Amino acid sequence: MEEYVIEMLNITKSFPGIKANDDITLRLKKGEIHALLGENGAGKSTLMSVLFGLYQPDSGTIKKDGKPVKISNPNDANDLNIGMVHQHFKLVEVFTVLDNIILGVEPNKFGFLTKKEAREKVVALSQKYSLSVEPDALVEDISVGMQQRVEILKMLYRDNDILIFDEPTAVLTPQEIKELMSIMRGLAAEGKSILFITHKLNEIMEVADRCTVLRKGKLIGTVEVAQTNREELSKMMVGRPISFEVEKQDIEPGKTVLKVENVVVPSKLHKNNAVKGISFEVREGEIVCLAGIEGNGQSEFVYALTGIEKMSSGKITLCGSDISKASIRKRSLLGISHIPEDRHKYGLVLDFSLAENLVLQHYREKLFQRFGFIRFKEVRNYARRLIEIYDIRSGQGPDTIARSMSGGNQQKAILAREIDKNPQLLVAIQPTRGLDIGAIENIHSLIVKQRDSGKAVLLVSLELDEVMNVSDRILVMYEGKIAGEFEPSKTTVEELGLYMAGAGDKARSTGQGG
Amino acid sequence: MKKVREFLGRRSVASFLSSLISIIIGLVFGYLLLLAFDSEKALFGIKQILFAGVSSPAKIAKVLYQAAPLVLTGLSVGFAFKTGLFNIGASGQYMVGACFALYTGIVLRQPWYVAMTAAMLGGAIWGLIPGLCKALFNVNEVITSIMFNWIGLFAVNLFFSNTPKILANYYGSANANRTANLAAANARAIIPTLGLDKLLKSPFMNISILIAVAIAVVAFIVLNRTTFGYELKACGFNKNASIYAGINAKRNTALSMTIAGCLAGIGGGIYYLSGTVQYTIEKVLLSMGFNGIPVALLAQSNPIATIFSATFISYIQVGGDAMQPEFAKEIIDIIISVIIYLSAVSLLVKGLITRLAERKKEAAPSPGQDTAQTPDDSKQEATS
Amino acid sequence: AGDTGETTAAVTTKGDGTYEIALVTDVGNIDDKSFNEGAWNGVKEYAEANGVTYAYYRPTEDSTAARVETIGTAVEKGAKIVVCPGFLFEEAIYNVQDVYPNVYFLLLDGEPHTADYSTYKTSPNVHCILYQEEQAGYLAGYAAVMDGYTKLGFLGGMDVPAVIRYGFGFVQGADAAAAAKGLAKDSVEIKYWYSDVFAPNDDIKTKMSGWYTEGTQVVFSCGGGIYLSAVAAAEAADGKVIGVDVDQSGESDLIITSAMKGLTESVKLSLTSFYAAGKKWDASYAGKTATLGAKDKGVGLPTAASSWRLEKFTVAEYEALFAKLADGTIVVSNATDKPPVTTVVKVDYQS
Amino acid sequence: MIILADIIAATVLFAVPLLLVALGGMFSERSGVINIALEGTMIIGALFGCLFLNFADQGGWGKLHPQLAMLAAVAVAAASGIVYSLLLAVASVSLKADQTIGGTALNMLAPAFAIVLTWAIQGQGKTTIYIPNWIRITKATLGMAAAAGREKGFWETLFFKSMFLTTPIAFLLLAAAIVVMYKTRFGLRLRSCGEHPQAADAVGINVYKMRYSGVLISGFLAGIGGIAFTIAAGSGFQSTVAGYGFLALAVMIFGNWKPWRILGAAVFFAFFKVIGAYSGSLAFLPDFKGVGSSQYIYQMLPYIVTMIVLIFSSKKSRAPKAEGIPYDKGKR
Ligand SMILES: Nc1ncnc2c1ncn2[C@@H]1O[C@H](COP(=O)(O)OP(=O)(O)OP(=O)(O)O)[C@@H](O)[C@H]1O
Ligand SMILES: Nc1ncnc2c1ncn2[C@@H]1O[C@H](COP(=O)(O)OP(=O)(O)OP(=O)(O)O)[C@@H](O)[C@H]1O
Ligand SMILES: [Mg+2]
Ligand SMILES: [Mg+2]
Repeated sequence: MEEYVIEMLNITKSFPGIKANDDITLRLKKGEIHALLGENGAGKSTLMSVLFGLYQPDSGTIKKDGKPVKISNPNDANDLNIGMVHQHFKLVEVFTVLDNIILGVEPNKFGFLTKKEAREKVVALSQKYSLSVEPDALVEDISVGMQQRVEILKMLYRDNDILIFDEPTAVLTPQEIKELMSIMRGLAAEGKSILFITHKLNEIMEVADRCTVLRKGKLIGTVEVAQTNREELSKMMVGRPISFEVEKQDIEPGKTVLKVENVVVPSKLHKNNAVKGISFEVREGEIVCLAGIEGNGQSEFVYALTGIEKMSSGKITLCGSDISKASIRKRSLLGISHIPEDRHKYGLVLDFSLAENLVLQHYREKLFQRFGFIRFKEVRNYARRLIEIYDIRSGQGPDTIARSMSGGNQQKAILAREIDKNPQLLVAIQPTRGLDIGAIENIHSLIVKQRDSGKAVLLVSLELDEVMNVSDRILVMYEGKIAGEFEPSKTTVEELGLYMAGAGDKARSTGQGG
Repeated sequence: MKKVREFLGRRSVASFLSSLISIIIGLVFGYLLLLAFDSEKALFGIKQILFAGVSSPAKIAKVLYQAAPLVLTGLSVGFAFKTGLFNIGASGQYMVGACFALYTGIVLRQPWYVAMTAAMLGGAIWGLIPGLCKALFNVNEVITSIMFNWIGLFAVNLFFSNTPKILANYYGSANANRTANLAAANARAIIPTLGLDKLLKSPFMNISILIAVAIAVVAFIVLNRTTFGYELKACGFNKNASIYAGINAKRNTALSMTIAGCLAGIGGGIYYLSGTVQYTIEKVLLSMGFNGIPVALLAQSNPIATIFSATFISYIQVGGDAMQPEFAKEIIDIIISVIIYLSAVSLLVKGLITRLAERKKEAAPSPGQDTAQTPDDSKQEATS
Repeated sequence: AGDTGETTAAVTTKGDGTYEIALVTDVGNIDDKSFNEGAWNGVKEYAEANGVTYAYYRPTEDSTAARVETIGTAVEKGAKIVVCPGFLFEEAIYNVQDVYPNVYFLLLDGEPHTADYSTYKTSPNVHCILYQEEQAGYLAGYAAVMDGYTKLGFLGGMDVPAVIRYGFGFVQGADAAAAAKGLAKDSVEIKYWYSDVFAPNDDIKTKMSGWYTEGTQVVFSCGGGIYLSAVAAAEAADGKVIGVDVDQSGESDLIITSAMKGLTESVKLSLTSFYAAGKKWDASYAGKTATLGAKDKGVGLPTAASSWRLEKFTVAEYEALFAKLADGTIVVSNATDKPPVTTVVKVDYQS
Repeated sequence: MIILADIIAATVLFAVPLLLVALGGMFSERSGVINIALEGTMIIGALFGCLFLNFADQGGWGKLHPQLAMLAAVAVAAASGIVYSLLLAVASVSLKADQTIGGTALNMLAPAFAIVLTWAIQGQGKTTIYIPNWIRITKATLGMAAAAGREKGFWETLFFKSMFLTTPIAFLLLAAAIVVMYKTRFGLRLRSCGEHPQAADAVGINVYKMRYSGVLISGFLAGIGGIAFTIAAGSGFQSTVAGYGFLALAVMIFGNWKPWRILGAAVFFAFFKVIGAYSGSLAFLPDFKGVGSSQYIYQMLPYIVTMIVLIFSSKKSRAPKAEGIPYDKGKR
């Protein structure tokens, strides 16, 4: 059929021990946005990697414009005008934006770079598709959103017309997601065909024309988005209905657990303070959410709260004791637990076993050591208990090397460790980033359970859905200050978005004026 | 549970086997080399390499004598490896350790165990400074260790040149370029033999190998059994996560280098307090510290395996000496480097074997990476 | 350039893997063009001329125990006589001389004694040779100053007795020549430095380079292979070098003369006597120490036309001087504990 | 004044091998492979370069065309460096072995191999390969009249006292390294492989090929560096390069993996090393009277000064992100 630009027919791809793609057929129409949906590990990235030439399928064929093609490496893909934005950006941090865009297809004379023409082309493209970038900025200095625009420009620069986006929205702020959606629409209108992987159903509903669902490596089906709904999609994906509402009991907040007074934290990136004097309280039995666009001081505040960075002034009190100057370990002992945003960097020692990771905070406790000697038997028993309670799935139980576990299970291990400490205060930063909705449901319910048992929770999230669903109180941070305080039931996503974008004050003042 | 144990057992077996295969290939290569040089005498040469080390009690003594400092410098390098650091400064730590030991023994007239403690202290200082530079200023420990090797070399020379009482000529010798003969200066500073020298009929024999083994065992226990070792390894594998977990990573980095320094320092002490050698004013870095690197690599940084790898290397070195004058003893170094090279490659083979075996068994995901520093080989060995 | 063309097998054997004449090295290599090589050449020349098997052995480390061990290896490998160049063998020989009463030893530059120097003893199977290096140094210093050089350098290896004797002899000779020429006080200068090593290295070369730039005209390079560093520096600066131990004139055109001691000759002579006496020391060798100086032609400068590169100082003048040393008219102090007193020459002892 | 020229000349002479080898290390590490085997590669380069010079000397034709012979010797050194570093590349790129282990093995292998080969060629116990004395560039080489007498002028000392072909070659190679690294497609691709090989792979760059190139270039440069050092040290080849390979590694880190800074670091280091040897001649330097063997104070100096500078400059130091990690296409 002429209609399809790309046909992936009966693709099967195995890795040792697992069939990542099992007889999958996917057809992409010209000019459509085609969503790909599936749980973590369902095989979406694998399928796309096959299309992009990173993996070779064990069987199956790929057709471009009806003709069978062989794609054995990214160069082949590029020759067929197929481009890909990877789940984890593939950008060289110390290169400039321009260098990153031209890498691999450098304009040159006798091997010497001729960047001038490249620059002109990039500038023209970025204007045409309103993808604003700074060609000479280093990638490490630009925002995640701009990095994504660089990735898109990389494809456009290569004149690709089949564009693969692997979980592009997982790392973006709501505003950036909006922008991306409109860019994608623009590209599709230009006649480019887009494959779009996401875990977020509302994004699919908003932007996609059709959606293919995978589950455990198998094709479940392809549906027209206009003729389906979130519930149906999620059922196809997980195999059971998913509740989108987080169930919470009504409880009256108790005593103050965390008291933050005028905390100021210097920034590592620039001379200004990252956190410019914030004050708030978190009480027993409530989930307080710090919402805000990335880079507005939330991370720095959490660093100061947990003791990783020093604050320059202010006071933090935990259950009545001043911890402003306490060490990380002291704070942990006094009852702070926290789930870091980057689980690989901060959450786990990937080369340790699961058991060793599960006692990363507790190995000094009497139960696990005697006279400085670790009691490995107790450590294993403890790990086994957590594995059972929190349903952490891994190959060899306590002895699994953490590196070999899937992202979702790694996250569960961290949660298990932190919640099992029975902390006075649980600090969770982006706890569900990149996870599928099944896993998210699970994690949300664990967090809520913690609150229901009368503990305090401080949640930092960029996802407005999560913010609205889970929290009892919302504090929006903007440029290092708290721009406003809301109750989820009395506000809207739109209002929050405005405050996060810094328009809150204006909105309020015009509102007062009118 | 049994299955798991079986598997773990298999893993350490695999790592042992991979080393063994490397060694065998290395020796075969060595034999071919001998054949190339002198086909008539090649058989004699390889016999010497293989058996000279046990040909007489005195040769056994020599093997152990050379192995003792190698165990310690190997431990030094390996300990740092385990905690994510590359201590290329064992040479400097070794020299400073020797200097402290000799000063304490000769000038301060202390018994050997005091001198040995001083050696440890000297090495510790020479490890601490690069450790601090790394912890406080984030200066690459490889470059600081290299600098401290040379600073150590010259500092020791300077110190000896300005400490007349430590030099041989103060005790009657005509030689102002080496430290005093311990027998002449202070016999109490010589490591005791407990009659072993009589037993093996060799002046090289004393209890230094026993000390080295004891220290290796302690290092093993510290690394794999204690909270301290747990912290050190955690920092080595993932500094950020360790900091998040409340571990003082800076302190641990400095401590780890200090301990590595201690170990290399004891190595210097153990060699120069043997009563056989005198420290000579040197212009080039002593190779003993660098030899710790292959020892540690062959042992895959496991302290217990270090004992064996050091003994093995010393063993074939003794064999190499016995090949003279027919063959150059440097052929042994060629063999050792081939073995190290192969073991780098065979670690991969080992990883592959275990992964495959495990895949079949559990049909489940497996360790993603198999590097030289598989963190818990050793621990699992002990528990299974 | 060196004589790398020579590829004579260093080991000859009848095929049974035993070697009758053994040389054990202390530190340094047998190709140092100086002390070790001088002794090794004696072994080699004698053995090849007379069809005897010979070999050399390197100890595993720089210690008496290792030297003892290596001598043992040599004996196991059939050594009838072991040549041990260097005073570092003094204790080792003391330890082994009675252990192997049927093996004979030739010790160069030393006499056997205990570790604490309390007991000296030379058993009948040992012969020791000492050289009056101070006389060789004296000749070199005298010749250099007589040849018109006024800025001299002394580059010693390690400050061990033999090297110190060379150096202090050199200073005395230079001073005597300056006085004989009636030069003004301090008009002859000697920079005096020990490199603390017998192997050449880049630091020595750089240091020598500095000396030459500052005006030093000739450097007496005294010890092992370090002459290579001195020559390399001299080449770049058109400086001159004085060799040591053996006639080093073949190593570089810049080597104007060499302060020799008759290593090769005396080893050969000893071996000849050893074999003549039926593979043992005769009475004049057994347990004796020979001190070789000018009187025995045991020291001197090379006088062959190809080696004589001094321009003003003639061979005849040299021979007259040599005769005075030989007959005792001139006495050179062999003290090594403090520097000689000079009248004209100014010595700059550097560290 | 002449002493100043002398010091500068000596500094350049010793900076050259450090520069070349550190640049080599830079290429390797920038492609993602830690090349700890620089020391060994230098030894191999020096070994074959010196053997070649010797061969040219004995053939008699070396002396007739000294600089041509020297150029050929440099080529031989470079080629042998490349071949040797191939061993590292095979282990660490193709076989994905631990780079430190492979490098350590090669460092051990080189001197032993050199000794065994030297003996095999020259005879047992002949450990030194002598370097002919015609390789130096003099005024005569350039067809200029030699000055009479030994009192040489400033410029003459500066340019002709210790000038070997390796010096101009080193500066040409430095210029080439800068251009290749920053102005060519190859350089951009190479750097991307050291920073983010997955990214490079995804845009169709063959990471293995780039890493091979990086390692082989480092072998090329380290080989030349080896012969440059041996010539500078002036003591013939004795199966060692006196730790200069490790020093070059330090210079590379000190130079922050960037060519200009590596030049600075090499010169800095060489200067302090040379100063020590001239301490007796420079009146303004303290002579530490009363301290025995004060030469050692000066010999320590370059290392101590480097340490201090490092401590102050460490904040800006940044290694290629992916160095030391074997790249495996299949792995994520
Ligand atoms: N390089 C690999 N080696 C081994 N197994 C792999 C590899 N890549 C993928 N897999 C397997 O294939 C399965 C599918 O992985 P894939 O990355 O395609 O999932 P995904 O649907 O993209 O998940 P996510 O939503 O988390 O991104 C995984 O469960 C994993 O076991
Ligand atoms: N190097 C590897 N070797 C073997 N199996 C692997 C490897 N890397 C990942 N896996 C397997 O792949 C599966 C999915 O891993 P993956 O990293 O895709 O998880 P994820 O949910 O996509 O996490 P993330 O959120 O980080 O993308 C897991 O079951 C894991 O066991
Ligand atoms: Mg994922
Ligand atoms: Mg994916």
